[in-house]
Amino acid sequence: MNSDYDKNFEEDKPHSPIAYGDIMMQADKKDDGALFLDIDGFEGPIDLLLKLAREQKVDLIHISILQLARQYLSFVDKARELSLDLAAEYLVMAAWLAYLKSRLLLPKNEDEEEELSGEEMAKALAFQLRRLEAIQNAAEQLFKRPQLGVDIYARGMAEGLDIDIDTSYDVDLYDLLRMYGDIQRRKDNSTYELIEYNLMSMEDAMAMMTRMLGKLPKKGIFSVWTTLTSFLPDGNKDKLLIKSSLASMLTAGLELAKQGRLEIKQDGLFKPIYIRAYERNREKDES
Amino acid sequence: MNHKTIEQKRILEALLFAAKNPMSAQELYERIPDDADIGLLLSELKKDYKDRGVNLVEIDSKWAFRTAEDLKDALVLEKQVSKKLSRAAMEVLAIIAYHQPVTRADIENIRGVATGKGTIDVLMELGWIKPGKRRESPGRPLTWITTTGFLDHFSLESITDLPGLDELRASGLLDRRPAMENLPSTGELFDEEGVEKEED
Amino acid sequence: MNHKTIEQKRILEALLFAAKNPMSAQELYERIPDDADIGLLLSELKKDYKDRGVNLVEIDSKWAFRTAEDLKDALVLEKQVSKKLSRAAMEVLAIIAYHQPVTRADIENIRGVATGKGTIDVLMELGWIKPGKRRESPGRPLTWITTTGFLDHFSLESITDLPGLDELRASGLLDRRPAMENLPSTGELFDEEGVEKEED
Repeated sequence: MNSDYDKNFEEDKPHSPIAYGDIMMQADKKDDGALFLDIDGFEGPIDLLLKLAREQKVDLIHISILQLARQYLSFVDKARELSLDLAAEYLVMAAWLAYLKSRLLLPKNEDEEEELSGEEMAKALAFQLRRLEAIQNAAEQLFKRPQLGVDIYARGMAEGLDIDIDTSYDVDLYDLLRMYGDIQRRKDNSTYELIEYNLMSMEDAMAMMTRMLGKLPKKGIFSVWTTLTSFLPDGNKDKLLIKSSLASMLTAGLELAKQGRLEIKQDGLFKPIYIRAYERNREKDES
Repeated sequence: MNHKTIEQKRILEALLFAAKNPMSAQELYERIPDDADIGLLLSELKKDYKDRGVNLVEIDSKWAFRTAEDLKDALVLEKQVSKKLSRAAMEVLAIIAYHQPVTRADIENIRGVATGKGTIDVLMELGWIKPGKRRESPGRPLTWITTTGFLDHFSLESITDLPGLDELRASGLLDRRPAMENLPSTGELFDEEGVEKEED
Repeated sequence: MNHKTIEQKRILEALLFAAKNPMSAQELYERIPDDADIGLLLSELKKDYKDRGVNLVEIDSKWAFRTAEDLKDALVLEKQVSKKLSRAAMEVLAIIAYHQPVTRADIENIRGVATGKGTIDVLMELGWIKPGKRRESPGRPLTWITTTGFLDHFSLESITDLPGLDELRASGLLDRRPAMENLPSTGELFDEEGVEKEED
């Protein structure tokens, strides 16, 4: 049933010259010192167990797990005798099978109800073996099927299907007019003349404030406190000019304060700003 | 069959001949004008080619022309020599095909041995498997499933055509759970972290 | 046609289908057993496929299947992709539309930047502009004008349907908006009332 499968695998691994059956036969010959055992030929302990089970030549449903455990343990013993390095997983399996063997042979201990019985463990192992065997058989069946490029062929010179991409441009009249508008605007802007606004420059504000500060009534080195807005030019109706005057006056005031020529105070946000002149030269003279 | 239908069938035939890969009805529909009854045309075409050296086959709901299966021994053609798969790779492929979707841990439970890094890679490279959805279980492990390329390679119309699938299912052997909690399995006892890492 | 001949024809068909290159009668003969009359089989096969979507054709004394010549267009899938025209191309188009006939130098004068050759090419390819007469000025430069394709695309009866500058201005497309005039009113900028009060 599995001979084809084994043969296939043997071909896969040309470096392992001895099939499993041969290994067992030679391993049985204790006097054969030239024996070498290729453990790499197995896909793990379950696979090795499956090979051993097949030696029993019975349907896996009726396999004797006890006998199988004995076979495996003797296999591992022989491997040890031959000083073969067995991977840890093979040794773990050996330990587990030794334990299973004792569970199967010893009378059932009624106290250990929590644990699986030896029979249950054996059943689980048998299932594992049957499942692995099933999948190995399935793999064999699968690769027996006609394969593309080996048994069945696709067209050798397929022309292939082309995709012709037809690009259409998503542009409408609005886009076109908008764009023309942009060009015209840009062109106009290139010869654009600045409109002259009636604004108060910083220089004007500075001159005006300096002049007005000198006229304020004084007490010692300080003048009286005066609101910023009172510095604004009188009778002005041009809102833009008022705004720019206020801004320029404040900036001028800050500049003069920095120069130490006046002091500024404000009692809170949006409260009136007060300014008074401060004459440092007089202070110096007086002291 | 009227003239128009004959023309549509000719186009369908040419499309399937020219295509590099199997084509779905939807893909064909996009390339055939208007009112064509693709289903009917395909079955007509399949019938036309039934006894010829080339057959129209359905793979995973896609259609392609392939040489007739019974001529495999008569065709003296250059075989596509692909790297012979290792036994491990064949087993892993079979597990993925029959048990899909499966996680790497499932595969290791069934084989009772850790799966080398190269095995999954080789199958991916062949275009036979691909990652499926993550499983909604602790760690949300990645699952693996087979591809249309896999079905095409093994001349399977769908995954339900896998040889012996029904028997395996009936015998309960498609149960991918660990056979027994305390049965030693490499995945659980050794290097689990390393194995997990490879999965990512 | 007896059973044997039919089988030979099937093999021939499969061989020609799967072959990577066109095959000569000799090559086919080497791959088909016995006493096959390759010449007869080929002419039979050619006849079988005469009216189909795929034909058996002889090229340079070699044989191959080819999709039928008359279906060439049907095998190409046309896909519409919609793209935005570049800003430069739009500007150039607008200038040509409004100022035609215009030379390239005119266009550059109006745009104030050099116009890449590609821009004009794109518009030519779209069939929206074409060369007009050469201008009778030094160097006799080529002028550009719009086409009926342009009118079609923009649904214009004639070029005179384009809105004039006044109309553009009236519709807001030529708005001149110097920055200062658009400042928010004082009230919004800062507390005007506060200022007013202080003023009082």
